[in-house]
Amino acid sequence: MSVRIDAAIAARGFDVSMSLAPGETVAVLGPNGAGKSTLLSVIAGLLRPDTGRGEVDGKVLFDLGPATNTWTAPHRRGTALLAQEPLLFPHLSALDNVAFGPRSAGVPRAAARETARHWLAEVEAVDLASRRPGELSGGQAQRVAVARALAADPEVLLLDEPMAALDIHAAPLLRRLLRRVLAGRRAVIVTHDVLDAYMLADRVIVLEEGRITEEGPVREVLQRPRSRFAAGLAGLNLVAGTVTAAGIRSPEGLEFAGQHDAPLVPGQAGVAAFPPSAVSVFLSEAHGSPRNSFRVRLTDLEPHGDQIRVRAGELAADITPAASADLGLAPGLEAYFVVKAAAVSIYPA
Amino acid sequence: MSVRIDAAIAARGFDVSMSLAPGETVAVLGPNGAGKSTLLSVIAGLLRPDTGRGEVDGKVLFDLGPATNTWTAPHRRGTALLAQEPLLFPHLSALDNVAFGPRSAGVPRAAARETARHWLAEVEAVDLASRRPGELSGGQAQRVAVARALAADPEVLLLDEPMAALDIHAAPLLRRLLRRVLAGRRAVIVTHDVLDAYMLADRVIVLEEGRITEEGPVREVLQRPRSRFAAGLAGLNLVAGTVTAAGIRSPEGLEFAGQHDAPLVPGQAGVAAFPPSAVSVFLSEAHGSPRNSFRVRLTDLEPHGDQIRVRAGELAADITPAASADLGLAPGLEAYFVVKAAAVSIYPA
Amino acid sequence: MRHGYQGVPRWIYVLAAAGALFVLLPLAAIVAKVNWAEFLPLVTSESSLTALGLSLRTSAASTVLCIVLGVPLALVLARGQFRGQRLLRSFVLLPLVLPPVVGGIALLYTFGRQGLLGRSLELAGIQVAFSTTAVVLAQTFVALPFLVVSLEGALRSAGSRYEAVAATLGARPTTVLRRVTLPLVLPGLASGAVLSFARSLGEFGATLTFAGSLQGVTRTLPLEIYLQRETDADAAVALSLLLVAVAVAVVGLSYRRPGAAGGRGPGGAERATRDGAPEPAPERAAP
Amino acid sequence: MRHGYQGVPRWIYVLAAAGALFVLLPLAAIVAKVNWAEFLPLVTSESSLTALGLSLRTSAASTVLCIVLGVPLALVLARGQFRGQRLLRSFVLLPLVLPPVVGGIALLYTFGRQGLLGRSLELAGIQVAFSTTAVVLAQTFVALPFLVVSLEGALRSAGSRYEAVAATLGARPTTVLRRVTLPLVLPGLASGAVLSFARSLGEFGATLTFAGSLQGVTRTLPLEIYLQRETDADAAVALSLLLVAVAVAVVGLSYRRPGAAGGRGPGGAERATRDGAPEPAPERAAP
Amino acid sequence: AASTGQNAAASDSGKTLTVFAAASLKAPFTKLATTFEESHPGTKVALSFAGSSDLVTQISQGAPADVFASADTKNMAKLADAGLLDGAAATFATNVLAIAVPPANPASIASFADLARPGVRVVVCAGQVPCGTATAAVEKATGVTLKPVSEESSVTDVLGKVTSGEADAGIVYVTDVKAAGDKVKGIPFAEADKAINTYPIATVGSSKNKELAAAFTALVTGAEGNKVLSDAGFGTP
Ligand SMILES: Nc1ncnc2c1ncn2[C@@H]1O[C@H](COP(=O)(O)OP(=O)(O)OP(=O)(O)O)[C@@H](O)[C@H]1O
Ligand SMILES: Nc1ncnc2c1ncn2[C@@H]1O[C@H](COP(=O)(O)OP(=O)(O)OP(=O)(O)O)[C@@H](O)[C@H]1O
Ligand SMILES: [Mg+2]
Ligand SMILES: [Mg+2]
Repeated sequence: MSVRIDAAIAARGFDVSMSLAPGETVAVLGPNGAGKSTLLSVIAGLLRPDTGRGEVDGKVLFDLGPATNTWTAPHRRGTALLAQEPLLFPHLSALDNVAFGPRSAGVPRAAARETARHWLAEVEAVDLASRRPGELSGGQAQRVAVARALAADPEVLLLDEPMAALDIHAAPLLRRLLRRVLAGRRAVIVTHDVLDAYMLADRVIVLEEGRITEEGPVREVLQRPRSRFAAGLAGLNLVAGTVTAAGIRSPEGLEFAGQHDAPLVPGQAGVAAFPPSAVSVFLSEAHGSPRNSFRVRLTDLEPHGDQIRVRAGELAADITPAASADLGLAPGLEAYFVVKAAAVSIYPA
Repeated sequence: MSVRIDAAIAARGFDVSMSLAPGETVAVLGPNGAGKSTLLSVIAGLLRPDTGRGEVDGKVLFDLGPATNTWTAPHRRGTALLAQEPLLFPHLSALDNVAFGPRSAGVPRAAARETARHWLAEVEAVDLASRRPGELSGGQAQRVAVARALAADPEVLLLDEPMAALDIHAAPLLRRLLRRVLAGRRAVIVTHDVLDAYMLADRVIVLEEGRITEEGPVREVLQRPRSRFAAGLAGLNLVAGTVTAAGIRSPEGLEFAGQHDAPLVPGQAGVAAFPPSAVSVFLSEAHGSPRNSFRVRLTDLEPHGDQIRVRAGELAADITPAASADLGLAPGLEAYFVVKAAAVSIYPA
Repeated sequence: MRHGYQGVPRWIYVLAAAGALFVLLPLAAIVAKVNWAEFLPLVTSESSLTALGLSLRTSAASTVLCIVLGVPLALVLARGQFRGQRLLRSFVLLPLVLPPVVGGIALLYTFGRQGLLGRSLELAGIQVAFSTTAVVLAQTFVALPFLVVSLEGALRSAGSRYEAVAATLGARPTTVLRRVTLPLVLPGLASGAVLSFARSLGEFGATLTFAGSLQGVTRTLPLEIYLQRETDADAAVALSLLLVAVAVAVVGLSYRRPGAAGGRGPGGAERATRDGAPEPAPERAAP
Repeated sequence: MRHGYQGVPRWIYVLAAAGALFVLLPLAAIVAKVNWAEFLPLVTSESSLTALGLSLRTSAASTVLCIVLGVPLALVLARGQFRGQRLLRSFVLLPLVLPPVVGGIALLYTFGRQGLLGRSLELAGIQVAFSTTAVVLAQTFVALPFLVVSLEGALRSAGSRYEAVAATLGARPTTVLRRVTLPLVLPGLASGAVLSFARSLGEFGATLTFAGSLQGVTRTLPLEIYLQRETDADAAVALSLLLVAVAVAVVGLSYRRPGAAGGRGPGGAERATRDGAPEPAPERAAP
Repeated sequence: AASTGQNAAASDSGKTLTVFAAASLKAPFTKLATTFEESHPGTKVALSFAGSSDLVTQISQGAPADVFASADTKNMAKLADAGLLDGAAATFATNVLAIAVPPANPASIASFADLARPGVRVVVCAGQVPCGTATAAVEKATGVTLKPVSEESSVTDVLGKVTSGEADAGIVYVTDVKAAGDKVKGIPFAEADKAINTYPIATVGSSKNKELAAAFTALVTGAEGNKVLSDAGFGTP
């Protein structure tokens, strides 16, 4: 592994160990306060972990322990960080902000400005080149900040929610730009959007409460999520429980029948996952071919594309607006969620 | 109209006039730098327009012109602004930040804290009550900022991208909370997400380059967008041109046949709108039942839900991954986009 | 954890050491010259203690007066927009450059018996000259610019974004001032107050000219030192160590917890986090 | 457009006016007393002009020295983390509180012929005391704390977030200092420099003691004023107006464009926007 | 005005005579320096004025003085005791106390005893400085005890309080009254001769211009000096 990070910060309940293969991009997903920004700060050298060790291509970033106290300053790490806020230098124009990285690497002023203009063009912000950060809108500042991080041309690129504040035109633009830039480059990208993970990353890490709860190739994690958070990201309903002969029994006693491709050992921990689109809603218990049916109290209805997403606690069903109107669904109502066993995937947790 | 704003700021090319009926919530959509935050700042009283007039329930917010110079200070306007950045007071705990509004309204400390605790609970941030803003993550700070704006209980609520930085669990939670809070309350909410507009607003305003380019009830604007920006939001392809006997002719000379519910006058300006899912992709021109077929150069392919979104300039088609693989689609390739006339809506611009 | 970014180039420390030496060497030279056998009786003599007490009382009073007058001035200069703002700033700084003795004369011309205001004050039965009040006025006059300048700087660099947010939440200007502006610039206000206190404590020329020098009434410690010097220069130097000690104590106390404590031992982690709270982590949002 | 939020409570203006009057009245009183017929010959006399020239040169030199030594000190105090930081801060402030005459004695004890360093310097053929160099040293000694205190305050309130960002973009500490830290605290540095220049210009006690009072070599304008007062107090006051005028000019020039100009006429809109650029709009992101 | 920041003693070696004199001697010594420069072409006299005790401190710390003229014998004695003088000091002038009152004389002071009247605001020198010592001697001789509102550290400060009208009376030297012109009125009093202040002058031991220094001392103590000094109000020893 060309990058290896192992770090613990007691005050934030943070304890993560991760690695990055050459040319690999990893997406870090996780709820607010999970420690995503903390992880990037540790790699960039802005935060000193209590203990741990970090390495890039054999260069030690930090090695902090009872006996060791090695520390490489941020500017020697070859990392560039796009922080969660744009933090553009207020006294420099947008152009000079972007030229800052090349200039610091020793590129002469004119050449650095040329590079800066190139990256500004890539994020469609050339016409903002001479503006001061104080005269930019939120999304404009974010684009310039992205250009600044990219212009630094680092060995490891660290991006904290790069698509924040972007409009619906700029976000796909930037996503395409990043896909090009990140090809063959090591990067860690924090995001709340699975699309970013799908398009930009080779691997995802799910962080929860300062620990890694799931990790693997993007498709694998998002198609067979083991954590509720990853399931939420993938847009799947997830029920964790113990494996039974028939399927999965949740702690509340619900039984889920489903499909599995590996033999399951009853008694072991497992999960059942199924998409909301596979869930039908009935007002009374109806016995039919689907083997999974359970009573729920509706908590919420909201539009979801052309459909209505009906939520009942952690579970969701997608139905047509017409069906919703026919049934007279409303929050607070009792109803039955019904899922065909064929639509439920069961796998060990 | 209970709220009327008319304001122009030459330096930002901003000239907007809008209104708000009692209890109405308006969503403001628009590209980065369009003037959305500027509009909120003007209403809140943080920015003084060059000329214009603003009124809430007969109270003059500002009246600036050659002969008039009325100005109501921000704290007397009865508006509360959630700015694009959280801007939590760094010297106060999260709880005291949220209690700031009630305290300023004269509520005794204990009662204000009670209110604050209530709103923190609503945004699922009670456990952060005693933290300083410097110890919060980006999303945590955003939640506290939302709670602070809501706790101020204003006559007009101004929210600038309230869902920014929120995780996939918190965003729907907050959306539900806002739907409850905004029911029957006047609010202006800036967002980049149509879901927010659908769920929270009665009406949308599309701002582009400092002017309002489209305005109307949410469904109407998003189902029959007249501007390319609104079409992009609604996830529709939009072609503007002139009405012909057959349908719409674009400036590039493409003809689109489609459906229309009102009689159209040839020669007048009109638009053709159709969803990407109605577009099929062929490698060679195939004559069949669909009447709209045109040659494009593919610019990009990206995952979109279960589908692949194939982009060609401003147009997009959604096809299955299998089809994409079969056809060997890749950026740069020439192909034909084919749409059934039945899927194209035509209406005057 | 500790913040990893320090960012002070190594060579800066060399220059800083030179700067520190430049201030510390003369102090060391004084200390080296002190005759410690004579020091204690000198310092505990009645006249020294009286002068010290007077100095502390008047300096405290003038610091309060500086805050009362200086905070509004700084606010108006930093936040207000009016004609003549730049001129006002220049004028407020003048007591800095005026030789203190001339400052004392100016005060005499104003508050003295024959002065601009003095005549009206005299009629009202208030006599300022030769009183402790005069000492406080003289000290306030020379110390005010310090508070104004450092507070204005702090106000400007703090910016008014938080104040604007507070206003949109319905806070009246006075509430904004009390609950947002002042707490945010507290470090600037504190260092301004320390500067004014120090300047008041060391004030000599204006006091001598405007207030005179009478034991227990107007003879502050610097005046006592000056007189002492007439007979015994070394004794005067020794006495000024008392002033130095008082100043170190005051400055040290007011700069309590100036930033993140760089605890190195075990348990330093938690401490650093708590202490670091007022100054946000580098990667964090709040400024 | 202009920023709508002012946020200074009305009553603050009343107090500020009182504060301004407290400083302005004594100045007005001086001006009122000046015998203008005598003023011009006095001010243009050779001794006055020599003294003024010397004052300006030495004050400029000591301001430069203050910057060279004070900026590193402020950086180390604001950003560094080391044992004895608090103590160092207290000590650096001491020249503020030391009566200037005692400061002069301390300098004599250090750089004088019999002083700590003086002996070594003497051997090296350098004699510091009673030369123009001594004037510069004396002024630097008393003025250094001003620069350090105001700059440290500015550095602390600016925070180190931008510096951290610069470091992650690959900038070495020296580059960070030059391209980020110093530009960001420029207003603080400027006001610190102005303060030290003003203090140097007005410096009297330490100069008299350490450098003596030789026309053209060490007799600066405040010393000239002091001497003038021995014979004619009114002339001394008049002469100090010269000092005041110089100070107003310097302060006025260095505070050029201190904030958004509140243009009111037509076209004021554009101007305000351009001027307002350095200070961000209240609703804007950059601090 | 053309002089640069060089050490006065080092420049122009042998041709610059540096005279340290009490600040109260500024007017007569400036005049005498001009006379001296005229009679010794090529020689420049650099005058440094400060309080006598300041000057003593400077000389003991190695200031490049050639001649020292003190306003009292006590400060001269400090240098003599430290062995920093070349030969003995010569007395060149005397000075006696006088009462200074504002021109209008608001408290109607006519004698030293009037100063003790209640309600009269008297300002004197502090006991540590020569004029204060002299005042105390007069008080002792006359049996009048003053209740001053301020005990200043120099005559200039006493005079300042009187000229500004702040004090009703102050005790200073006759030369100060004379120098102040019509800003104050001097009231001489007979008991003044109980405390005669003498001004000594001497060559500094470390002087490199001892002959020039002796010549200057001779000028000051001679007839020419006497005349200039008595024009300024000083008495002859
Ligand atoms: N300076 C600090 N001191 C103590 N705790 C902190 C500090 N900064 C952050 N934390 C806490 O550390 C945890 C991790 O924070 P971090 O900013 O890494 O979260 P995140 O995953 O980036 O979240 P978000 O999605 O909201 O940005 C959070 O619980 C946060 O409250
Ligand atoms: N202080 C300023 N001076 C001059 N122009 C400014 C200033 N602040 C913003 N602008 C410009 O005004 C326009 C509107 O900015 P505004 O912040 O209102 O955009 P926005 O619609 O909120 O964009 P975003 O979605 O990026 O937040 C932009 O073009 C911006 O560059
Ligand atoms: Mg984060
Ligand atoms: Mg915005």
